[in-house]
Amino acid sequence: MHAFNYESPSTLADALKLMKAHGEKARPLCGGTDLLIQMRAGVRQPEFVVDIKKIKELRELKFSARAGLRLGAAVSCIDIAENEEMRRNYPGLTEAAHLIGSLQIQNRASVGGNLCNGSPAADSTPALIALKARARIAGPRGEREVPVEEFVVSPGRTVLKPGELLVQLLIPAPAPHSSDAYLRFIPRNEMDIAVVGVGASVTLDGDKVKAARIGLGAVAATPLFAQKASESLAGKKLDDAALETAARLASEASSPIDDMRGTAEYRRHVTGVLTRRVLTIAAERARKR
Amino acid sequence: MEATTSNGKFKVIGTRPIRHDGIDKVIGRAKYGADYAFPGMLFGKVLRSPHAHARIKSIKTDKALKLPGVKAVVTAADLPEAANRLEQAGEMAINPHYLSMNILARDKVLYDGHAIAAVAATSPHIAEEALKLIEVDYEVLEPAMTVDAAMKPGAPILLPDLRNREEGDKQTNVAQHYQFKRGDVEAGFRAADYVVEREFNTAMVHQGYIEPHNAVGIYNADGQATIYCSTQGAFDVRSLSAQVLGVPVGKIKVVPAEIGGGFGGKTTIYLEPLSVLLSKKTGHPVKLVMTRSEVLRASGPTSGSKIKVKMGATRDGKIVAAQVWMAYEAGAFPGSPVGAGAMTILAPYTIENLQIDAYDVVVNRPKTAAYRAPGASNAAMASETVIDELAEKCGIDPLDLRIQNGVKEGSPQVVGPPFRRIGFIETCEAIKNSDHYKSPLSGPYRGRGVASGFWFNAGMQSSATVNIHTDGTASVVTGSPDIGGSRASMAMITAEVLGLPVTDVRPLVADTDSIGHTDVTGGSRVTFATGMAVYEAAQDAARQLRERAAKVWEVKPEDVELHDGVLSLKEKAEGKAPMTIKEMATKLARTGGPIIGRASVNARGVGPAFATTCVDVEVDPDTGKVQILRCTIAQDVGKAIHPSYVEGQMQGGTAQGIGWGLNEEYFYDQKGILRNTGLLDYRMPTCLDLPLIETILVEVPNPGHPLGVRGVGEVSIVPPPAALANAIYRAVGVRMTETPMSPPRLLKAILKKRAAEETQSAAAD
Amino acid sequence: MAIAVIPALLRKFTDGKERITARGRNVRELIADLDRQFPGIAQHLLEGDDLKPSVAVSVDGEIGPGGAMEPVGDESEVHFLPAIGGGVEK
Amino acid sequence: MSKKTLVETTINGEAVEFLCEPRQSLLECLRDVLELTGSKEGCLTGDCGACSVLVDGRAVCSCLMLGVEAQGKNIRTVEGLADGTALHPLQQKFLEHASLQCGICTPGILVSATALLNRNPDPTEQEVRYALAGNLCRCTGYDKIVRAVLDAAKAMKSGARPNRAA
Repeated sequence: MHAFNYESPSTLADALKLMKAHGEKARPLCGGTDLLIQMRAGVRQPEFVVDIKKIKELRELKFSARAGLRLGAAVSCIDIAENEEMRRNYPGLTEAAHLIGSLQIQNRASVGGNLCNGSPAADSTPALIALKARARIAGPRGEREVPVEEFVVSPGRTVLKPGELLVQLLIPAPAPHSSDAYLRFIPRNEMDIAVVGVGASVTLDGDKVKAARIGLGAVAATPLFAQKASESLAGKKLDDAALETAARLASEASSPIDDMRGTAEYRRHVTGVLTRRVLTIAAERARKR
Repeated sequence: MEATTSNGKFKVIGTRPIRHDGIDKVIGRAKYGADYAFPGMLFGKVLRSPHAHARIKSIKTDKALKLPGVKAVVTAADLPEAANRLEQAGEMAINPHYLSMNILARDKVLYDGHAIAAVAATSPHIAEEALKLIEVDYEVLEPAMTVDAAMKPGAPILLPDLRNREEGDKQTNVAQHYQFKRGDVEAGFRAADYVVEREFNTAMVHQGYIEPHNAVGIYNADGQATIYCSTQGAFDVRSLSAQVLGVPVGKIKVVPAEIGGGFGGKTTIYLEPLSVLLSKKTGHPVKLVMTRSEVLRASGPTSGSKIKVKMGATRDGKIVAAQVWMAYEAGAFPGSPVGAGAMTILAPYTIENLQIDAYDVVVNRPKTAAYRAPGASNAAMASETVIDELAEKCGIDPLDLRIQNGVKEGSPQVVGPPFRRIGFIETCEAIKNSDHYKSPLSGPYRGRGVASGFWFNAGMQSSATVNIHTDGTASVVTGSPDIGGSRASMAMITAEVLGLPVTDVRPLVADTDSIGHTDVTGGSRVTFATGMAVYEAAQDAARQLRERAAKVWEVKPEDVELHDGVLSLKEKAEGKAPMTIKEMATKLARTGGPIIGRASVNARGVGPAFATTCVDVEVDPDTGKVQILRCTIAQDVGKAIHPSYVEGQMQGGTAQGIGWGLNEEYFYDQKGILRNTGLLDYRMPTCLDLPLIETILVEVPNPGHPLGVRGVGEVSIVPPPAALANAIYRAVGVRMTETPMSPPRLLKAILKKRAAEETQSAAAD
Repeated sequence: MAIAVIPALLRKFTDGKERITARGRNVRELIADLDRQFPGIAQHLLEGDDLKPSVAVSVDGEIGPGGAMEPVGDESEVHFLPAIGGGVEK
Repeated sequence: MSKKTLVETTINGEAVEFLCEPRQSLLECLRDVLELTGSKEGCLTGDCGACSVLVDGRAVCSCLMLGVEAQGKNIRTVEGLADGTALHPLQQKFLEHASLQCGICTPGILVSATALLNRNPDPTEQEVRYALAGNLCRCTGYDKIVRAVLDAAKAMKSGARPNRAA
């Protein structure tokens, strides 16, 4: 691995100062489960590694029924997975966090890091998209918020500018009769990167869908909000025809590639399959709320 | 853990003692190759080719040498020309000329990851930085990545000196053609009521040992070198390194460290001569450890293959003819296991008319090495699925078809000579009578498949000594690196012969200066051949103990017997009470000195192994993903010395076979660059992917071994891919002819079948 | 007299015959006798005074670790086969 | 070369100080600096689990953590599971069940299994398999490993004790 300097600021202000001072040469470190691998491979070679795990705002996990969820960018996946409120209110995001790598990875990795890594196949990002999450970013020019579906701009690249840090993810409180779910397809039962990942949230109004959001992973250069597929469900009963339409539209929204994890054709097909399955699960959960 | 073990006359053999080296391994004290460190030790790294096929125009190392902390750089210019001839090394043959070219590329690089230069520096990070400063100028050439591409006319030629003697003296990528022929194949097919003909493609796969290759080389001023490394064969490391370095064998000592898995992959050398070269240049010990990416790119996986099988049977299920064409990827240098593949593919069956043509083909991939029953699993994927199809056509249970045509004592082998006592039919019957096979499998998209496998097993050379200590305990020393618990078996055999408690025998694996020549831990040969040497060495020690007791009692040695650790006179005599070995041990000094029992063998009497595996699967018809519901393997193990470790071999091989069948593959891009260079995308089964693996130990003693031992290490990997394919067929109705049967491949087959059915039913409407 | 079983690809030297009667107390002598009957075949089986590394021999069903020195009995059946690893001959 | 940093940490119950470069992983520090070679390097990408150690009670891949991040942490490695010569019940059961063949994955698997049993003293087979999914074993097919962990849990419930709080 190349040589670098390591800093571990304990306040957001100090972290931002460091990020500003070193600009493009700096890279935040959270769980390190992507960054260390990339540095070993020479894919990223920051001269300054800024460990953000000691910063209070980034470690915050706060839920309120009115304001929703404030999820610090450095909260580990396991802390999410083992949090009762998370499991109750955001089961889809929780299961996504609980799917990222092994327990050893979940003990270190964060949902914020998963997002900032910028991988199109990040498991938690489609789940965040489904929940209409917004990314709270702090930087030299103050704070800004970006919808999660706009956060990743191309594989490995995000909207973060030099000097900026992802501080928190802001997620609305679940509406009545709503819930979410996440499913991914991998060849093995654990450890793999998603070949396709689909997150969905569904809000019901009686036996009809009031609103739905579908996020897709690993089927395009960036995680996607499948808008047409999501909107197709509004006002409909979640029957076979509605599921079929949503699945077809989700497949159409994808623009996957052939690689060692699957062919484009396969990914398109499985996008439809998972969309159907994940909507069914989310709706079942919503019915119970 | 069902075992049909009848322990008979044995007291120790067949029991399950705790392995002697176990504690060190559960507390983290056991020393594997990478765990060695020496004062002043440097760290080495290897520069590797980024191209699949290229000519090396120049290599410049001066910038690298100038980096602070860098102590030496070596290239092929530092290696002598090695002899160009074939030598047996374990289960694979090795040509030192090519081996040397694989250690460091000479004028061409032949695969992505081919080693070009090595650096020694004061830290691994500096060595890594230095690699970036070595400038290599390449002329990139077109690669030949598959047997199809390498065999077609006008294919890029990898090795200019490789000639085809069958078709004039042309340059070729076909290094060898084997042929086996018996009877009249055409007449055989004419007599068949059913003929099945299929073409198979199997992907290159890796052994996947968790411990990467490693070596610490220490070169001394007197020209003596010592290598510490994790290897399956210290003596092979010594002789191969000596050839590559151009020094006499006696100049090298190899100390085998604990070894973190090998499965055949650690029977050759990669880093070992580099560690010595770098140590010689720097005067320091030098340690090299491969990264996982280096292991996958540049160690020795096993061949991908293309296999065509045609088999015919009469209505009543007699297989009357078989024709096989098979071509295996050798990697960059000749020597795939296609010969073994050819000799195993039809081995379980008596077929009067057969022809097998087999081709060893060089391609721009890493040189293959042995992998557990080399060549047999891909071969069985082809033949055992065709057998399944024949059984279906004949309307006969697939196990019954196997039993009907299966080889037994006296049946001719594919290669000619008849089998001795073997247990193939017994493994089929064991599965047939198993709880698993008798339990109905219900539910949609579920299926059960069976398949069988054969492996030769190996004999070869082993040495052993048994030392009787002054307190009556013993140690048993062999030269067989212990890769799966074999030390315990060596101690058990010694304990059985001497009548000692197994805890009173300490087993040890010695370095190349401390024990007689011993061939690799491979070919399932350790418990068989080294076990034979240990058995004889223990008998030798027992003989000497009887002689010493005879001296004490002033009788003839033949009047003394040794039973259960007690020496006694065959006919009781006054004042000559029986003595335990412990008591006798105190008198060794006065009766002639210490006792060392010794033996060495070039073992005869190898007993081949057969296994039959039954697997239940459930297929997700919308994604093509396969879940394994239940899996049972019955294997003829001869005599299980330590049944737990025999079961372990059966379970481990089964797991590897399942990985091979479902998800593992080398994935190269268009340019011949390996894309899945880590364990994230080289998908070996995790704990969540497998069920408990049920084992049935069938014990048909090998008449060629004093204890009835057959090799047990390899054959378990042979049946699973075919068994899975057969199970998938019963689950979703598609015959898979490619491995891995990964979700995209299986889904494609399912969708194709569905589309065909829809077309058919539309036509029927 | 022993029976030598000729591998398929070498049968072109034996007029297509698979089983040849030959004499010899060991494999080397047996090959010498084969070569007398079918000149040229020995060079495909022997290298110097031993078997080629790519060739193995089985006498009466047992792979002989003695190679060319493996004893052959009067009634023996001797098979020549590829050494397991296979590979290329130079 | 970047400057070395002093790291103060607790390893297997002992206060430990060591010097390392920021680019050295915790695994490298354990093995090369502290000579604790029980944790193994299998992949350096967090896929095999052979380097697993407990950090504040949680299993992590020490290859994916910097040595400098160990500052102020409580680390336990395979070398710290037994209490002197008294083996942890998991270690004992691994021996009894012949759960190791080559043994290279064993340290990491013991660490992951320890983390599991600390949180869930009565796991199902499926829970054991999930907890060990990040630890590849290529020798055993996992059968005897899973059985040993379940048996160790049983033994610990009926009195066998891990000798220290791991």
